[in-house]
Amino acid sequence: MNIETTTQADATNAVVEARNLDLVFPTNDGPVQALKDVNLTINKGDFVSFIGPSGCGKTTFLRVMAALEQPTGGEITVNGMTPDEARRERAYGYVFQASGLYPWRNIARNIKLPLEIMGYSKAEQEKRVNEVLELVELSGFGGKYPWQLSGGMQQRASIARALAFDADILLMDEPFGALDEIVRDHLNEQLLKLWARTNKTIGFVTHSIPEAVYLSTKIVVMSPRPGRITDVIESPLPKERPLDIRDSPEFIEIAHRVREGLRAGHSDD
Amino acid sequence: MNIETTTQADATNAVVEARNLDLVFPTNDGPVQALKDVNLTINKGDFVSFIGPSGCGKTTFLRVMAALEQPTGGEITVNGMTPDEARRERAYGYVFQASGLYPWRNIARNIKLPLEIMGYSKAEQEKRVNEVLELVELSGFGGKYPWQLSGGMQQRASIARALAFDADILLMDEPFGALDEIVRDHLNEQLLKLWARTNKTIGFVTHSIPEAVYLSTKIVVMSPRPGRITDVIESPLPKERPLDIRDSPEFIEIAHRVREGLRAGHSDD
Amino acid sequence: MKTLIAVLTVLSVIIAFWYAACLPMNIKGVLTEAERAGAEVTPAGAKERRDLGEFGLVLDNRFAIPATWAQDRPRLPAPHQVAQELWKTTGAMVLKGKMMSKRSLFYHGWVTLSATLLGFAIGTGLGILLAVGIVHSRVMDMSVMPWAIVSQTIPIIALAPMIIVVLYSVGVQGILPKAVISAYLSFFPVVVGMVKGLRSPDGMQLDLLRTYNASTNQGFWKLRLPASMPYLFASLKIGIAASLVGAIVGELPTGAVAGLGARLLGGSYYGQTVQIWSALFAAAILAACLVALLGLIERSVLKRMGMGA
Amino acid sequence: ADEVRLQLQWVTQAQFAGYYVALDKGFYGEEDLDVTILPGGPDIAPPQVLAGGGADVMLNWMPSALAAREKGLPVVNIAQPFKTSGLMLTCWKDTGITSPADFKGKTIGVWFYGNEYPFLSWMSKEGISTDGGEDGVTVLKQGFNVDPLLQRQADCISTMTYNEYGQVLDSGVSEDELVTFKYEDQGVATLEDGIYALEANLEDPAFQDKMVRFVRASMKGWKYAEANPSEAADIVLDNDASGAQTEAHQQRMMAEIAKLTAGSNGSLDPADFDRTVSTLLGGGSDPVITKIPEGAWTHSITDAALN
Amino acid sequence: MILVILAVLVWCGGWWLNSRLANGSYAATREVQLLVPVIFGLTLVLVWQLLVRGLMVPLVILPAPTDIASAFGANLPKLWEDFLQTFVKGALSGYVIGCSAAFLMAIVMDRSDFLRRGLLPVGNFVAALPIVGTAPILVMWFGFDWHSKAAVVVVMVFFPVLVNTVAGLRETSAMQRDLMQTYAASYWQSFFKLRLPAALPFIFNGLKISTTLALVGAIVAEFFGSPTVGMGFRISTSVGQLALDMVWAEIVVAALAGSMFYGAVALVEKSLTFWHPSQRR
Ligand SMILES: Nc1ncnc2c1ncn2[C@@H]1O[C@H](COP(=O)(O)OP(=O)(O)OP(=O)(O)O)[C@@H](O)[C@H]1O
Ligand SMILES: Nc1ncnc2c1ncn2[C@@H]1O[C@H](COP(=O)(O)OP(=O)(O)OP(=O)(O)O)[C@@H](O)[C@H]1O
Ligand SMILES: Cc1ncc(C[n+]2csc(CCO)c2C)c(N)n1
Ligand SMILES: [Mg+2]
Ligand SMILES: [Mg+2]
Repeated sequence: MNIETTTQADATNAVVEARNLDLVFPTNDGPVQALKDVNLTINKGDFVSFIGPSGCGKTTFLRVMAALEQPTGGEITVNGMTPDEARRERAYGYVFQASGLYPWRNIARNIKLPLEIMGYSKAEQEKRVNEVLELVELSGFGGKYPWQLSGGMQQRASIARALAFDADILLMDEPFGALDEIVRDHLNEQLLKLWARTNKTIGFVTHSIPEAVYLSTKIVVMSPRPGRITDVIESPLPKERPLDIRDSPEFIEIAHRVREGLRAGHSDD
Repeated sequence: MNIETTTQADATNAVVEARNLDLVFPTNDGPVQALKDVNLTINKGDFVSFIGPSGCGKTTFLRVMAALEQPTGGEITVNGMTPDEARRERAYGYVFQASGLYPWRNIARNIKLPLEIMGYSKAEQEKRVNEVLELVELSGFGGKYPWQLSGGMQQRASIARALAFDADILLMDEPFGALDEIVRDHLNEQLLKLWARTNKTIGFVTHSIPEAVYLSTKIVVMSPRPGRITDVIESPLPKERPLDIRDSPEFIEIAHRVREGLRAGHSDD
Repeated sequence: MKTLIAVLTVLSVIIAFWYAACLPMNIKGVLTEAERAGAEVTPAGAKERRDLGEFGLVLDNRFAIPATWAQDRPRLPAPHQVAQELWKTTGAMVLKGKMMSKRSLFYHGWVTLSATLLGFAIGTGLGILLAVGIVHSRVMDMSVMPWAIVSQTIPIIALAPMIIVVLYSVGVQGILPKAVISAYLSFFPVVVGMVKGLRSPDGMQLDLLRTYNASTNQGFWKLRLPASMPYLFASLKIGIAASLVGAIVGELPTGAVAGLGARLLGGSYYGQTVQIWSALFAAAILAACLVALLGLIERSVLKRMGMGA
Repeated sequence: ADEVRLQLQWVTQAQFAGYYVALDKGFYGEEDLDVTILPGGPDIAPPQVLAGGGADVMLNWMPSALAAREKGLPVVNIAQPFKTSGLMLTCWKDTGITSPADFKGKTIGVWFYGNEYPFLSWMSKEGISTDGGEDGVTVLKQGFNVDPLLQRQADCISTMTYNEYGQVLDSGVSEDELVTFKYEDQGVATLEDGIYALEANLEDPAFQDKMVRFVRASMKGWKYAEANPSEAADIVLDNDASGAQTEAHQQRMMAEIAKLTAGSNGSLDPADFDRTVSTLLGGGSDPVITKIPEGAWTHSITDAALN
Repeated sequence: MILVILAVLVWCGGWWLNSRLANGSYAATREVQLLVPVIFGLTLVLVWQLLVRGLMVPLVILPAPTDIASAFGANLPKLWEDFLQTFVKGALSGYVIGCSAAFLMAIVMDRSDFLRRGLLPVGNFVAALPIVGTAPILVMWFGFDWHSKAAVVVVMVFFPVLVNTVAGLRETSAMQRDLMQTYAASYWQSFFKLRLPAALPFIFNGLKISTTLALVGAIVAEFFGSPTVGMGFRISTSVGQLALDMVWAEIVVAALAGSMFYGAVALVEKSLTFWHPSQRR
């Protein structure tokens, strides 16, 4: 099945526009279709979550948006340009599935890395590093090296790194996977605040249904082999979201729909 | 604070008995106390979950049980022996936090690894591999190499590997971290069934409160630096647990208690 | 500490074995000498002994055992003979205030060392440049790498005289020809190690920079170079040992007037086995010192980079 | 002062005493020459150095020089301070060898680098094959020391009267344990240690003049060395940068060298040249030179120098 | 002069062609992967030829490729004999003995931490002994025939293989080892199922380095005494006769043999360590 998803939106506002996107990896035991006929529009200021079984192509789609992977079919524009042009304009902040900190730089200098590359002044660099370290609750750890931190702390550092510069589009690949629920809740709140304050557009991969529902304005449910979009759910929740919104009926309603979508994808196998 | 936890149980039935366990890692910037004064009894057939913030010593405690780490103080017995003797008797199935598959073996041969070592017959090996591949929904992937699978599939393969042989004690370190909720639910159910059928004793590390509550007969809440047990919650839930038990008041009650315990640990920092 | 004990144990076993090996190795020579000096030897006559087993000879002529450790021109000099020669040509020279005399190994060691260091610098520089080229240019990678391997299958000792003559003919003399040969031997390990190192960043680390739209230059200085440091040092250690060998080889076709190579060759012409062995050991000690020095530099560099785990 | 670079064909030793004496005693200076002596070794082919412009003159054995000529490097003998050959085979007496006919079935160490041709020529004269077996000799490429004999890996080895033979004796062997065959006595001697320059350079009168002065001073050095062997040996020793030479050995070498230079005033005897050529042409299947060389020597330098 | 200019042109042309090929759409095919280095080599040879002729370099300094080729063609039987003596008898036998000995030694060192600590520094020290010094000694000990050449090769290849194997056998991750612990696997089980496969990439590193060392070692050893056959023998005697075309013909044989040897080991490596990231691409 290949449902036509609801992606009609005011085109002027569209940040990402994917039309009939296909991506096939050639591997030595035959081609792997990672994305098939993907259509999606992301508007400015959207918080889009991608959810779906492992191997369904979430990471791949994020990578296509960031011009890290070339689609083999279809079209995609970012801010009206090709993803690669957008990349050149430094439109992206990307948080990878694993932390990917450079072991020879301490945490502060890891966070400075994009700032150095983009030519921020020394003073500005210092200021921003302190700000984002505060944000992810790692103040005081700037001088430590990655291997001196636990896995969860490393992941937070890599989030800080992506937040340090002013990218319009923030792409996050399971950023909170390795964190416990308490820290996760806290970071979810912080992320929402940041989003509200800066009006960034965010693409967010997660395996957690509550997390997806809590954070998103739009939830994209995907199904595997080949990776397709099975459902796109626009969230009616208000922008202001206290943690206990998770007990509201609307929330439970949406979560239910997401779960059903996921289940449908699974039964495809 | 160092609360004396409720670990009195009929000693005859005890599989794991830890008394005043201490573990200090000597590192070059000073010793790190990973476990401090840990007391815990695990009885035969228990399903014990460990939950706590990252870096609190969950992995370390599992490793001590499996004789992969030597405590620096206190005592621990497994089946009345030292952990090392128990290891020699092949009492453990261990699922590591990362999948740890051997890249030079395909999935089926990775699963065969413990069977080869323990001297199962070829026919038996084949049979068991097929069984467990089925169990984790990887039938048909036996011939693939680890790097050809997504992270979640690798994790499932490593679970299959630990289930393939008949270990009395199954120790699982965040086995479902990289999986989506549906698969996770499915595997949770399967794990419960397996546990009920085989009467294995299971030690299980997770960051998910619902998962811990859903699976366990006993939930151990830990707090960090130094790693201590702050609470041990015996679950009143019946052994037979349909998925929707998660909406029952008892369930929510226990989940609440766990969350409080976790929060208390965090405020310690 | 544990290492020290282990090394000492191994060393003492080796030395004991070495002394034992002197018996069969030197017995024939010793017996011939003894016979000339009028001693009673079984069986008599060097020709008769020629095809006999050495162990049998040792057993039949036990009186000759001490002499196997004290020959003038032994087939295998005993450890103390080598040590004495080393002392005579190093420490004793210093005590006599003739540290830089022609009979001092410090003098010869310095001659070799200077060519080694120059060659190492050239070879390392070249190797790093090549590696950078190979990593950044597909053409270089595909065309140069196989030929770099081929270049190492050419016996340097055959090329060395020609390299020297060719350099002579374009007016390059002195220390440089030796350094060129030493560079020829040291560039390869550096290229291989450095290419590996510069390619060691994984896909994610590279992708990260792509999302920042970092330039190739920034990618090199901020990611590839730091990531390659451990590999670089590993290959530098191999490279400096190769440099030393190169400098020694290079000394032979330049008239072997001075340097450890000259000592080796001189010892070889005149059958001075003790001199050969002491020059050999001097070379190995020098190499060990150089490698240890690099190890120290590595430790401090990596530590400063935060990788000194 | 005019610069002259002399390429020796071996490491610094009394074999080259004349040149070191001339340098040390200022004979070169008197001729207004600034001479640099470049020591050689087994890895140095002096003709190659000459061809590469690394030296102006070289010392060489004639077989090697003539081979270079045939390979297209026109070197010319301008003086011949060595009259007689010092090359010989040294054998263990207890192998039963008394004459060249007894070589059959024996193992013999030979120097190559062009030095093998007199040997091959000799063997073909004796009718002995050189590819091993019962009726032939097994040839080894000998390194430049006497170990193969002392270790009895070879029954005979090549030695120079002035050097390797002395080393054999130095290692404690007495002369009556050995049998020697001098190439000179076998009629297969070739000319050793001649002074050679490039033909093209010799066309330049200035170079010629320089060579005349060089040869004159060198011969003066040789004659001084012959007359004062002990002082000459000391001079050589002072010039040895490798520190490997010993006093006693150089003294004896100088004494032996004096015997070889004794008959020469520096000028090449054409008869010796012809004998060398015929020896080389008789070298069996794969000779080092294939035809009689033309213009391989000149008397013009010595004639001018010795008048 | 014209030839020199031509040489520059040929160089630029070859480079341009290779750039087109390497950056073209067929760059990943086997043919192009082979073609590019071949074109590079041919360009080098052509430039060499033109320069030698253009600058009129004498034969006794550097022969032109055509001279070398004709010497090669004219001396095939001799070259073949030399190849058998030096490569097959000397290098190959030494390589096999040296690598096996190193491998066994590495296992012993892997089993005993004490021996590893003690032997590695000593081994590194011995490995630093320059071959030009050890070769005469080994020729003195083992005679003039190929046995001494094999001995030199053994000494040369032993330590690279040893060091790499020892490093490789320790290369397993803590988790991989812990897994074996939980199975209570015996030493040999964990050796064959974990350490050995994990060590293969390292072992092959050592084996590959050793291929070039083996050939060079065998040739160099012949400089210090040999029978009247062998690549090193031929090179050293031909230098004496200024037959540089022959010298280079032997060098070509050495390069061919060495590269093929290296290539063969690399192929085996590829088939055994297909799983390693460096082989996956
Ligand atoms: N470089 C690659 N080469 C070949 N196949 C690939 C590659 N990258 C991904 N794939 C395949 O493409 C599919 C989609 O992979 P992707 O990483 O996008 O999944 P995902 O949804 O991010 O999964 P997970 O939740 O496990 O991270 C998978 O089947 C995977 O095996
Ligand atoms: N080998 C080691 N050397 C030094 N310190 C260690 C070592 N292993 C663990 N630690 C430290 O011990 C503490 C407990 O670590 P452990 O891995 O048990 O945490 P955890 O509870 O499993 O965390 P997570 O949820 O992130 O996996 C941490 O502070 C960690 O930094
Ligand atoms: C490259 C080369 N090596 C050695 C000799 C022959 N030779 C000349 S002097 C000497 C030493 C005598 O003690 C020897 C062996 C040569 N002609 N060319
Ligand atoms: Mg993913
Ligand atoms: Mg853990």
